[in-house]
Amino acid sequence: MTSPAKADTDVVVPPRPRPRRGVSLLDAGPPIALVVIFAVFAALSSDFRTVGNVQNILDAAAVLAVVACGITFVLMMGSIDLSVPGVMGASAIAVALLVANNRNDNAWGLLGILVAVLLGAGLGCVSGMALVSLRVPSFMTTLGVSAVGLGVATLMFAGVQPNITDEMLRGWAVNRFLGLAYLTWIAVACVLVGWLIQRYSRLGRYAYAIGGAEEVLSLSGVKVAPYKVAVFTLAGAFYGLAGVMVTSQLSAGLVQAGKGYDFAAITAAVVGGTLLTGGRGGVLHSAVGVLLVTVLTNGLVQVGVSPYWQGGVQGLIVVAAVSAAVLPQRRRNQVTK
Amino acid sequence: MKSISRPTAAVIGLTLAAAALTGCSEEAGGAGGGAEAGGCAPEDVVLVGQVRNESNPYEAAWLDGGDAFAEQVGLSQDRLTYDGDSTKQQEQITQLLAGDTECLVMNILPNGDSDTLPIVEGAQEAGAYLVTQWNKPADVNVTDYDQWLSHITYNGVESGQQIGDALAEAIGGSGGIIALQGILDTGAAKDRFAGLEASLEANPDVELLDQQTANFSRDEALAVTKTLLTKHGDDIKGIWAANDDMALGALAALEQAGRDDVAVVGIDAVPDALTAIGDGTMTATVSSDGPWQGGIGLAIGYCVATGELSVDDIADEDRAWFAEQFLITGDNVGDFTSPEVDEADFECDNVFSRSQGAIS
Amino acid sequence: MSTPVITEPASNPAAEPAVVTGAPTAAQRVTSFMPVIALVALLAALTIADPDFLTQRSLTAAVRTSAPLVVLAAGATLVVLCGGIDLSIAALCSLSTVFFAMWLPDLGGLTILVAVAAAGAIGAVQGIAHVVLRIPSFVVTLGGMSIFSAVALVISDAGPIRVIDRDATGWLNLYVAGYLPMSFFVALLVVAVISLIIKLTPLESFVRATGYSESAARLAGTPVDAVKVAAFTVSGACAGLAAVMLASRNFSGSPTMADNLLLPAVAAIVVGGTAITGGHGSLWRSLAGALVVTLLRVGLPIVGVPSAWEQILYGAIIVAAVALTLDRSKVLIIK
Amino acid sequence: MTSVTTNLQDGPAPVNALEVRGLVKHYPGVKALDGVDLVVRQNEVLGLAGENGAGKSTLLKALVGLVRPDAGEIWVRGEKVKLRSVVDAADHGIGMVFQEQSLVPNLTAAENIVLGSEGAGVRRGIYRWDTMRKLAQEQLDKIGSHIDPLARTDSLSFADRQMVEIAKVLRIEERTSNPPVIILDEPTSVLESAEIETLFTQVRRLREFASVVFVSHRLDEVLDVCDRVSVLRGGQSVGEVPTAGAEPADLHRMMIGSTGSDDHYHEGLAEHSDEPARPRLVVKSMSGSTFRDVDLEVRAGEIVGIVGVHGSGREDVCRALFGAEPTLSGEVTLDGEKLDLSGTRGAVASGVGYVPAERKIEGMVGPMSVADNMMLTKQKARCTGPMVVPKKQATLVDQWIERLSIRTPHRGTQIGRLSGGNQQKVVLARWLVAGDIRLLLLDHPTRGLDIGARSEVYRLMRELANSGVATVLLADSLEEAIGMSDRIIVMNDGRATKEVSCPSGGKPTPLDLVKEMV
Repeated sequence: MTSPAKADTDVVVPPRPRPRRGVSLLDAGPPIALVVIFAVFAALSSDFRTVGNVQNILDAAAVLAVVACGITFVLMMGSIDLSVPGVMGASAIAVALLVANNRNDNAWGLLGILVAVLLGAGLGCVSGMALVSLRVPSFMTTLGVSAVGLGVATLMFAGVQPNITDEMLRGWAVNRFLGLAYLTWIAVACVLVGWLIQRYSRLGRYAYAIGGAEEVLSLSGVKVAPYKVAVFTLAGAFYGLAGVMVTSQLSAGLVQAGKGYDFAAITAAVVGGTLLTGGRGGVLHSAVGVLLVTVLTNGLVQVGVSPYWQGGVQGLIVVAAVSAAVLPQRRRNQVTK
Repeated sequence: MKSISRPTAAVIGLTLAAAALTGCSEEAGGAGGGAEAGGCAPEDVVLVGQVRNESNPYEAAWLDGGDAFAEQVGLSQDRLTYDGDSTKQQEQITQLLAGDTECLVMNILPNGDSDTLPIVEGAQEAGAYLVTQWNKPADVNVTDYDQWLSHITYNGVESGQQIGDALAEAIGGSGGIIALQGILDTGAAKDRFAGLEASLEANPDVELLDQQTANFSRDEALAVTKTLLTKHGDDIKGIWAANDDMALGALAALEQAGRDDVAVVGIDAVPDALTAIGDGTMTATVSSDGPWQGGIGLAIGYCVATGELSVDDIADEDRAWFAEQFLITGDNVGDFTSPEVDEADFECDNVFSRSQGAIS
Repeated sequence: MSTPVITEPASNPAAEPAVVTGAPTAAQRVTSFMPVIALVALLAALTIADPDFLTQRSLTAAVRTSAPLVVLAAGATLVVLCGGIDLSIAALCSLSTVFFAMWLPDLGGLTILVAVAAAGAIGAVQGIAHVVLRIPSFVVTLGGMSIFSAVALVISDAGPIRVIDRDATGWLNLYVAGYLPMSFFVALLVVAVISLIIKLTPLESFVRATGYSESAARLAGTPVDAVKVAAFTVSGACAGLAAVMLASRNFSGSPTMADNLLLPAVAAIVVGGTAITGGHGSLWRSLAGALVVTLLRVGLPIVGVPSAWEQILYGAIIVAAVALTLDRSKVLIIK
Repeated sequence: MTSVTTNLQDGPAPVNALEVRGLVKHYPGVKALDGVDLVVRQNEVLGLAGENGAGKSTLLKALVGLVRPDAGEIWVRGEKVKLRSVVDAADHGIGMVFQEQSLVPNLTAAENIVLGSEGAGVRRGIYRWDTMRKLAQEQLDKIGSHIDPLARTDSLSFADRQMVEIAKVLRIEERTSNPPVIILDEPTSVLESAEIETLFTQVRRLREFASVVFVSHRLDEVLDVCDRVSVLRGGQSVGEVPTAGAEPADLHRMMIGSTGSDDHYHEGLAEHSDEPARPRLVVKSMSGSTFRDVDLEVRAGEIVGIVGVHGSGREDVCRALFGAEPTLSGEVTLDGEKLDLSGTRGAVASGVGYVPAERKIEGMVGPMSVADNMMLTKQKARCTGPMVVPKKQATLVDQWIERLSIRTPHRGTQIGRLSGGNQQKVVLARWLVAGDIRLLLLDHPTRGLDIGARSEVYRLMRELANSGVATVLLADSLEEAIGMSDRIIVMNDGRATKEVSCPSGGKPTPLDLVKEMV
């Protein structure tokens, strides 16, 4: 946790140094909130505080964690990515058709998974290319790519549900290591890889810098465009993997595999302390956010909150969590968008 | 920005002037008040099938059934989908009805109960032949309209109860079960759950431990089931799901939790569920026969449009009716694994053959 | 938009004898008409694909269909112009359909006003939360979205509520001058009235200043917070009005009725050429954008594009439309 | 690194480090450069002077490849070059410290220093933090700075960030074996005097192994630190002066083409009635997060300067008086009435005006027109009822454009297209249009303005004071504070520690003030 990226003061960097207020709180806020919420649920529900349920929470967080890893890089740049449903849908169907399945004779195994992830990366690349070459805001390019991805998925789906028979891929969701499903370990690995990329690769650091001050990079002779494309491609690869994971969980390829994951992942990232304006936060922040959201979802069911209210309570808590994190560093004349 | 005020003024001025000059009228110019019933030549009939999306097997099979019927009468079917988006469904219908509606036959799956009425009113006004399925508010009567030929649905209470009973039997008549509800805002979800409640009354030793919605979605069912499995653990002997997609999601959750002692039931008879029943991992489902649904609506419309049937001749109990459904268990699953469309079902004098009686 | 540490590198090089004129250049004029050009091009393409598409009835149906989307997008455009975003409009609109349907039996014709006012008040609450708590609008309205959905589900008992008394909204289904659907006429009126009010009062400079540079606006003493709250209020009220239109069209209110209109509404704003970063844009642009989006939503399937290809085309066309309509001279950094 | 020793030139005939011949650059409607010549010798500090619009920034941009000239040649060490990008320029050993700092705030100092030329710091896309820290440390050592390379840039002081900038620019040595040419564009405009001294020490060190082009509006600085000064006017070179023995007035004359006024601060305009006017602004023990127990009194018609080093809290006091920074305790009255400082609206309504230091971010709305910017605050002046009356607004704006001689083609022109001085005048005019201004808070009102524009701003301040407006001035330099103020408050560590009377004819020296400040 000693990344130099960890100590920030302000949303908009003021031209003069300002007193550094609420520094630690903003970074410590989400983990504290996680602990508090966990404690509250544990106190309220005996079902919640079982080892089995903690395993369940971690397993349930796996797919969202992988999506959040990808989206974090995009958000760090100050862009936004709504292409998750399309990319995940396309890769979920693709992998289901490439490994051993009931629709065709393919049995590509790992190679099939790789191709599906590459398909995700390719779609991400398209978002990035449209952003830098057509100069269309990422909000729209990714929205468009999402529609394209869903279209491609529906084309591949062709009316018959592809069910996977590939034992390895099915095993990922079933087999356990140290009490957690393989998929959960894959998610942990993704977070780790994401963190390494963010901390030790030029791509990650530049993504961070683009969110901080894009113009400066150009003035320093860095060509920003390729890095933007690369970040979207990387994010697409993560979504692709997430699509594969959903297919593994359901043993079937679904066009709707990624439904709802876009806003869920953005919520998780924001709750974890990544700013939508870019230049702040990171993969670890988002991982905490993912756990927060998952604990909430799980806890509300365990405590027995009516299904009608669950969404609303979740929304309230998200707003409360963010305002609690923002409150200490409030400043007059601060720009909030 | 400078140019805003001018168009603003212009538009307001023009529209006010137009309104003042001509007043308001009921009808857009040149609407087609409906063709003489039965006056269409067979080749002029336009067949339209509309379902939520083509990315789920049940609805894809529905549209394929529609294609099969269209082929049978030498036509083709326009396949429309609206992504489960009520607004988009309305928009498409409105647009469709603004075209040539004289011999238009529509077989529609309304997204929810509330979507049925505007579709019906639109068809009535435009003179298109309409058959709806599944969703209809209880207090809307088909007989009040003459372009709305028929509404077909399945007795959700019955199917919910059937699988509830099957589930109770499978767990030996006593034990805890959990229920996965569908989209709360649909009649189907409510009826099916009412069926489960009826079944629970009949099986007093079966206890409903928990009920959550998973919105008819396989993915959500997986997550919800996992959570409920940890919450109730071994108390869970059975899972009742309001459709097969959720049942399959629950099965995946059970597999991941290493539980093979839990009975699962669903509704819809999608191919995966049939396979699961064949394998013995799932207990029961109820078939509504998607391909038949896709064909029958078009068939009724086609028969009326071409004059082989007249609306007036359709008995009131055939205007809104429950179609036959089949409980599928391990015993009879072999009969349903490859659904085929039977052309005879779509003959004009045969279209109501599967009726189980009027919707009460 | 993040605050540029450096003002745009090569922009005002020869600022001094400022011989640059204030009038927009020819290119800028073309860009400001781009949304309309995109609309016409799309219409032409659809007509080529299916010549039957271009009929008076079909166009009338299309504009009628677009009315709720126009109103939703118009309201949200204000928030976007102020530099924020309102993700709650669709959920709030669904909630309002429920309000409308529930209150109609008791309030009769007044219900329209009450529903619009209630939605406006809810919008105002969001605006106040955003301004007072300094939470990004994205987060406030994301939270609002789920809260409103939950409230709608609970009060409606998760089911549609029928609108029995159709007289209250019957007028929305009339036609002005025989061809122009009343609901679209109302939508036009909303756009025109809001545009006019903004144009004729200092609000225009307040809104733009807030969107382009909130800190400068604040330090110039403009009522930034009030303007933002007002924008959210109008956005909420527009969601309420759109709800009335939807409820009158569907003869019912339902807790999920408008939920799917969020992304189309935002797409309409952006396709119209309004900068998502704030400051630059107008309600008229959103009107054109909403028509483009509506044509895509209903036109593609009607002219016979298969569902999978429809989505692919939709994705490609909205990106292309934005590429056409965005005036990049007003937006320094594309994120 | 051999950088420090490269000044040992072994070539026989010294070649010019950089030479510009007949550079021409047109922009639509204006000739920014009209045949500029410039020579930078090895190991010298060349000053570049000229008013805003003389073509300085265009010339500098051409030298680092951000602008492509229409005609003319650039020669680097006797070799004709074409510079297409910053990277191109860096390859030829030319680097620039930009006027507004070009550092990425959320990266470490080390990353900023090596940004764009990471060299061994990044292998195959993977960061090697140790190497990177070492590389950065080397750069910082060159200029004798003790900044922690792994500190986040936005946690550094302004002066430290300037050091990071210079360390960063010196990385171009890695790209070329020749001694580099370093361009410093207005490096002092945002520094306090102590920081400026440190900077000058660095510039003199740079001369040991590099050539430096130094651009500043402050002619005394230019004469202080440079060996020669080249003067631009109207896109042309008008001459070169060795700094030895030159006076600011000489340079000034060359820059504007005539003798500059001796009365730079228009002290002659200052009116002083013998009877002290009643106090207009009274601040009693006001405290905020960065200042404590500040007492302040400003009379109508008085200009009170507040001076202090960075971190003295004077900016926050100024903002607090406008309601833009929270006050924790204390009482503020304006003409005897309590001032509502819960937000900026109260201050505005009471006739308080504020001109922020960061003009481009906080002062003006760049994409909006001159008229809109000018009328952003006082609505009554342009409205009848709630409606804006275009004619009323146009008349009023045109009137103020003329009164303040704002040079703009039209009131509808985007303010971002005007020069800094004219922008500042529009920002000032915003508070004047309604004629109800009572207290004006000026935070570095002349930052980044050239002499001509400064002089006009000073004259305006005098006129406003004479009309009875009370003014609080945070000056750009001590000289300015002394020249303009009637009284000066010295702030130290969040407290007002000293009041210095500053009447015309009895002005203290900067040295007197500096003693109080530290």
